[in-house]
Amino acid sequence: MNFEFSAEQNLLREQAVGFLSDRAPLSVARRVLDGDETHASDVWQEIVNLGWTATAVPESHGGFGFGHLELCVLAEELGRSLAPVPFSSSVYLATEAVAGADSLVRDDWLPRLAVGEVIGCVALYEVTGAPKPDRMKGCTVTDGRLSGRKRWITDGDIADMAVVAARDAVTGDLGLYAVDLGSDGVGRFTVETIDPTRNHADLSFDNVPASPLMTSTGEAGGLRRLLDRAAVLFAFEQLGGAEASLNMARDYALGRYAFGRPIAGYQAIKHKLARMYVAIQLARSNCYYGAWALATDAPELPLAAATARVSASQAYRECTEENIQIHGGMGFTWEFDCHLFYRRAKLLSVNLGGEYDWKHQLISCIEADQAA
Amino acid sequence: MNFEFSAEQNLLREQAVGFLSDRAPLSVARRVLDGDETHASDVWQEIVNLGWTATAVPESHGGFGFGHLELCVLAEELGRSLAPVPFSSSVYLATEAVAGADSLVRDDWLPRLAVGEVIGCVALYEVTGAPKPDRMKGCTVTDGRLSGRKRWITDGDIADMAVVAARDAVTGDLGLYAVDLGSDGVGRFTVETIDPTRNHADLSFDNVPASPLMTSTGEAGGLRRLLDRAAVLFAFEQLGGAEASLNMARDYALGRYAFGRPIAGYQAIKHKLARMYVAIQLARSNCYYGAWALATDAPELPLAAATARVSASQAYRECTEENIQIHGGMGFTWEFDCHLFYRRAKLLSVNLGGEYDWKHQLISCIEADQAA
Amino acid sequence: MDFDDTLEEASFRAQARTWLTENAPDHEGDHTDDFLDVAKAWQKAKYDAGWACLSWPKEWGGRDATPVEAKIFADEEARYKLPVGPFLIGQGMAAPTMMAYASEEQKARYLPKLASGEEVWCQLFSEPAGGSDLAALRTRSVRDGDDWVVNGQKIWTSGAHYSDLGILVTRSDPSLPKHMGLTYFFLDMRSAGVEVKPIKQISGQSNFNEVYFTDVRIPDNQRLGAVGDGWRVALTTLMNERAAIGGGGGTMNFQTAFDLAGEVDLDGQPAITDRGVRGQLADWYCKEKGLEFTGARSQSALSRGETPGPENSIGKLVAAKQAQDIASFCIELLGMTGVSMDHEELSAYAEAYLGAPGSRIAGGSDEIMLNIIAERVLGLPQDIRVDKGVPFNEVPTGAK
Amino acid sequence: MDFDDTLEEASFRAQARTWLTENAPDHEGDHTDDFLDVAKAWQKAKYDAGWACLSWPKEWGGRDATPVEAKIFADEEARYKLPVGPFLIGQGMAAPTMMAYASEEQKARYLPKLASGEEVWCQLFSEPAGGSDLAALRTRSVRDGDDWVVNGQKIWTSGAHYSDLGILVTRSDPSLPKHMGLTYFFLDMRSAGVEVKPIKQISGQSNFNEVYFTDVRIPDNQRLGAVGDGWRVALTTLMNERAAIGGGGGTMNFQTAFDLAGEVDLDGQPAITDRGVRGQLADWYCKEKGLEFTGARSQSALSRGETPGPENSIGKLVAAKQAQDIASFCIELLGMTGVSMDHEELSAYAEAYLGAPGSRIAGGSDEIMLNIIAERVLGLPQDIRVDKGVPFNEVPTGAK
Repeated sequence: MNFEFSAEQNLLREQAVGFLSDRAPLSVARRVLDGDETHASDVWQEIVNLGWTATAVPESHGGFGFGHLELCVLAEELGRSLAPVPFSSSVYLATEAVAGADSLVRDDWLPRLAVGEVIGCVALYEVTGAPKPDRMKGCTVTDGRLSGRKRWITDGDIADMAVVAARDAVTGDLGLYAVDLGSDGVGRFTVETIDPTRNHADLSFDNVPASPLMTSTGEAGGLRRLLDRAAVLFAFEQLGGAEASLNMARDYALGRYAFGRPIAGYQAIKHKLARMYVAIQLARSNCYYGAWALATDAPELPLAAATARVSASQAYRECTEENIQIHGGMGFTWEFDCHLFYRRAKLLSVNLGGEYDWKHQLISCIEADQAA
Repeated sequence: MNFEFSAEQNLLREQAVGFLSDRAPLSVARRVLDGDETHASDVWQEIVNLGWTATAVPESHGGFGFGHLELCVLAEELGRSLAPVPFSSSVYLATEAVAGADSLVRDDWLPRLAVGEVIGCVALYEVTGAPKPDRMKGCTVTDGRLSGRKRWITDGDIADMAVVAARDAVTGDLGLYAVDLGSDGVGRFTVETIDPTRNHADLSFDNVPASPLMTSTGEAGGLRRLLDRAAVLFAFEQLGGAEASLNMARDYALGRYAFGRPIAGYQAIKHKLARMYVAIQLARSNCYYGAWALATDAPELPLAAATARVSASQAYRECTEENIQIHGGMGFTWEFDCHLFYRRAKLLSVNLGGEYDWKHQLISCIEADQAA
Repeated sequence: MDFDDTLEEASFRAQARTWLTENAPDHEGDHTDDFLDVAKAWQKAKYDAGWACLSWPKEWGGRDATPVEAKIFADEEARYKLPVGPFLIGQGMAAPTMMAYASEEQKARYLPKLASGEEVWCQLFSEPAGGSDLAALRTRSVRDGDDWVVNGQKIWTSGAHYSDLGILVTRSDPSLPKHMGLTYFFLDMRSAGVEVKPIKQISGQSNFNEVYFTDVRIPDNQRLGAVGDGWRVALTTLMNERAAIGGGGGTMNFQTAFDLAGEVDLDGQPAITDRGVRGQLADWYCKEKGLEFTGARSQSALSRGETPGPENSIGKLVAAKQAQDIASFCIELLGMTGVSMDHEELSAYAEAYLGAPGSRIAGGSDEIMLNIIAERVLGLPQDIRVDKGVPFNEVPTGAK
Repeated sequence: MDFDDTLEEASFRAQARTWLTENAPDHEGDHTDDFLDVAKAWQKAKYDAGWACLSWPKEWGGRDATPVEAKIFADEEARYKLPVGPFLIGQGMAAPTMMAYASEEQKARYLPKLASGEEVWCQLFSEPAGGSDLAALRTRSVRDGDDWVVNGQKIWTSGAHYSDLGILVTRSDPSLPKHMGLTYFFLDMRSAGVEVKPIKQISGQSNFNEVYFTDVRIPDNQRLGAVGDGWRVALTTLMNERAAIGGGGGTMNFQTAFDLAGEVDLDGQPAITDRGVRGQLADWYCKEKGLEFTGARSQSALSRGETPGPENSIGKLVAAKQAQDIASFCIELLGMTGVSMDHEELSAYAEAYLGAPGSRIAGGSDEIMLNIIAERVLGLPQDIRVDKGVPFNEVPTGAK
């Protein structure tokens, strides 16, 4: 039994922890929160220089050709640090979508994404609700040109290219298309969200050149697969954030005295922290299940992704809400960092579809398994 | 504002508390649990002698003509004492059903139910699930004679008469019928349940004389109304039981020492007890809402009944589960009384339909209100 | 059992309603720039007509009304969404303390102006290191001739920036055990050395302030109670706290979630058609109604001349967490729409989610509320206090 | 990251599987009348073939196997539902204590018979007044010549009625603080003055006993550790407790609820089609899988030669409450069918609901588990102990 990260992967983790605590402490997220920056471009550049964007890209396309377990390690640590960089959009989503594409489009974008020459994003949403095919009707492609509008695109304000879910105007098939956001006809509209440390935008497309990333058969399946794979990585970010919140709450409770002793000694606080720990342990174990399915491309991926995602969303919510609660009055001030995690937790929880939708998918997977 | 019981009603409560603590302490429930009795017939006879069965029956039919608030008071105290008597079946259900009937049938049964000459019960269930009209197809009445089988009838093992939900064989209309259980063609089959302090039976009917209690129009409405009215009284029984469980837990926690002090002094236990108290306070206030609607026959009755019932079921479950937990090892022994309430809580929660069905009704009422 | 007024109550309510109909301004509430002026004008109008501070003695601007009459007027007034916030602390907490401890001259000087809205008061109790342990305050007062000199910092002071006066607890002797070395004052908020800084909350709003004291001089005749007896005086103030502060769920209530569930689709059907959603909504409805009817029971106790007990602590405990859960639920239903904050209508949920943590803490955290219920209602033992009887300056504080 | 054995592990597993396939009896498990005979026969078979007590030294009947080998054999053995319960406490808790504190003669005399299943041991620690406060035990031991005379009562002793020997902690000096006056023994359960009474649980089953001691004589050479050093010896026993006892949800798991939700109708549709039901089921699935994979991580630690930590306390905490909730959910789905106990199939839910409270308490209540996680995993301060350093006979007990 070897259901843990390897020594090499843990070495990568140590390096990531060292880099992020040095170059992307919470003060960087706060700088973006309080200032006018869309993201921490300095940190992003260093991440690119470290080669993190190339982690899982094949060597044939300028990457390191590591597996996805290494990405999971990085995701957890990025989630812990709240680094305000477009890693999830560009790497978990855009790079992954491009890597699975027909060779011509892939060869065009993948090397540039791998070396961080361009930032990618994924444009899925048009209306309220989870990003499901039946809610994607407003973007169409005619003769290789895309028109329509997409909403709430994480890193849409800074990305150089977008992977857009759109329909073939003739067949009505849903597909994923690569779009250069420097093209004429692209409009950007900055959107404010609950988490200002991550930039968002609506994007409009007016007859913009778009290259198909997947063949016309099974495109909805391609979207599903992209979301499932990204969900595992998002779950690791949530896990890292949840654990950071627990550690923050624990440290505060040990140092904060009431009635002559640390509040960490009162059972109400002790047991609250213990329950946070339990939620994180369960989420961590389920994230590992997701990582295993992602890395081995196991048929269990949809179920494993849903399991990891639901656990991690729940743990992150509980830990961020209770972290504030344990901080008492200080917890709900702007000045303390608790709310950075609280905001991020809610953003990540609804991104890629919310808890209710993932639970629905989870049970659907089991129904399908047990019917088979 | 006078949203409390009156001084007279509280006087009745004092009398009830005095009688029940003297004549029906928990040892009586335990006697029935451990022995062969179907119920505490001695306590029942004294309750009849006190006239409780006649409380809400009009004076014209040998009753006291009090309102239903007095019944609520008695229900709460009976719930607290766990008295193993057929009060709910005979009074909240059978007497109420008969009281709303055509005069001939009413005049036949109501005076006898009022003075406790007969014990009544209500036969609703045929299949799994809440007692809804579409689950009642197996009992039919032809020319005033009933055939079919009903299941899980509380006090069905001891009742002299039953109010049976059955369908007219010709029209298919669902109605309530009064049946003398001493008639030829009645079969009884004792059923064991999670709460052996209350007797249950299946009843079979083979061409048994049955008198219609309601006119053929609006019979399903009549059933609904009967259940809503009884639900308020059941909620008061649950409330009484929940509060008894809290008091039991509190007393134990104050007297039980660990590490040199009462366990009631540890926050884990303090806060658990406080949460039980909160659940009970909310349930009590909602029960009063139900009582008001019941007593005034307000149009809000279906909503008020559902609100009271859901709150009371939740409070009773929480309080009985946590009462055992607070008792520690002693709590799950047969010898301690915690499980008497734990059993009763689960029985009452599913009787008249479970929590999920009442929640469904609650929201349906609000939808109807707000659509109007 | 009914929701009806007695004859006397009905008559009083009719009287109040008539006056309000004729006199209440049509205004938007607390969220305008000139809300303090509006609030003062409204308070003055009530005062002039005999509707201010109803339960106070007439001599200080009240009406000698019964508690239930005061409640009836407050309920009727609440229908108008008028800005009454600035006076809650002064009239609800400072006034009872002044009535109990101030001199007759001081009462005559300050209470009528408090009733008329001419002067606004704030409360200066909480400190950064205190939190739930309110009495662990460190702001120092040192006697100097006829004055006291005060140095230190207070926090969570609502309205400090527009208050004329404040009630203040200080530590006059740090060598005594925690509760024994405190002295209580009231002071002019415009005294030299008083500095007010707003606190920015997660939500971006600033409902509270920090107040810094640097060599602030307070005349000894503004001391309330004896030197060293400040904790007892503070208890008089705090006993009136729960009457004075609100709490509860704000805008995120059952109806919010019910309405949204009727609008948003799940798998092509309105969310409200789903039993899981219905079950969740029913839970919230039951809690909200339970609190509402608990309020009706409290008011019935008032009607009977009884005093409602600490069981009212359940209100904030239940409502604050529920508001957070409802906001979270609505955001999850809406998905990315729920976290976007561009449109006023849609960002209400995200704003409420950001505001909710404050409600769960301000006025007593969930944990403190549970302790209050456990100790004062259920009679369970207090937590062990390791600082009991220890000189304040020897109590461990965690400071390195 | 994978679920695979190493080469060595795979080879060991194959060996174990082969032997089990050839030798494991086809039997129904613990719920038969002759289960003790069956259990003893099976233990003897394992012993004779070198598959008993794998991690013990060979000289006492073991195999000198690694912890992960022991786990692999246990996993493989578990597929057969064989009755191994009677030996868990003796082999898992008494044996490590004997290895650490008994004489060489005693080890040679007792350990092989424990390994071979010839002798069954029980553990006599808990007392009625003790509960979570295990060290507050009152059973008295008084030295009398070469013997000790023991009087008192123990409780929650599994298997006392069929045990040959027992490990026992007693109070030899009540005038010392709680942990200091204890002395530890092992004894013959057939000694004069030992009386065993079964405890009936809510569920109607009797899995535990009370054991009364009346002037029971134990030779001093059956003392383990020094006089007054019993607590330290007991800690050796208790450190092995969580390895020895199970816990968890029993028959009420995700699959139970999932299956039932597919069978029962809500409003004419299978319950499983409802999103609310699906959401609830998904919650349980995530917790159950989370525990399962936490187990896989623990086993990975064993594989690497590390010792899994106290984080395994989460298993019982989560699983026991979840089993209660699943049983309750199933009963609610079934309505009156769910509370009826006439048919074996349908009464499973009600029986589980009656058994669940025991799981939430036995082996450490939810509250104790949370304390363990808080203190041992998160390093938070211990609760304040007012009995610390106080002579045991002066510690308040609540006794009137």
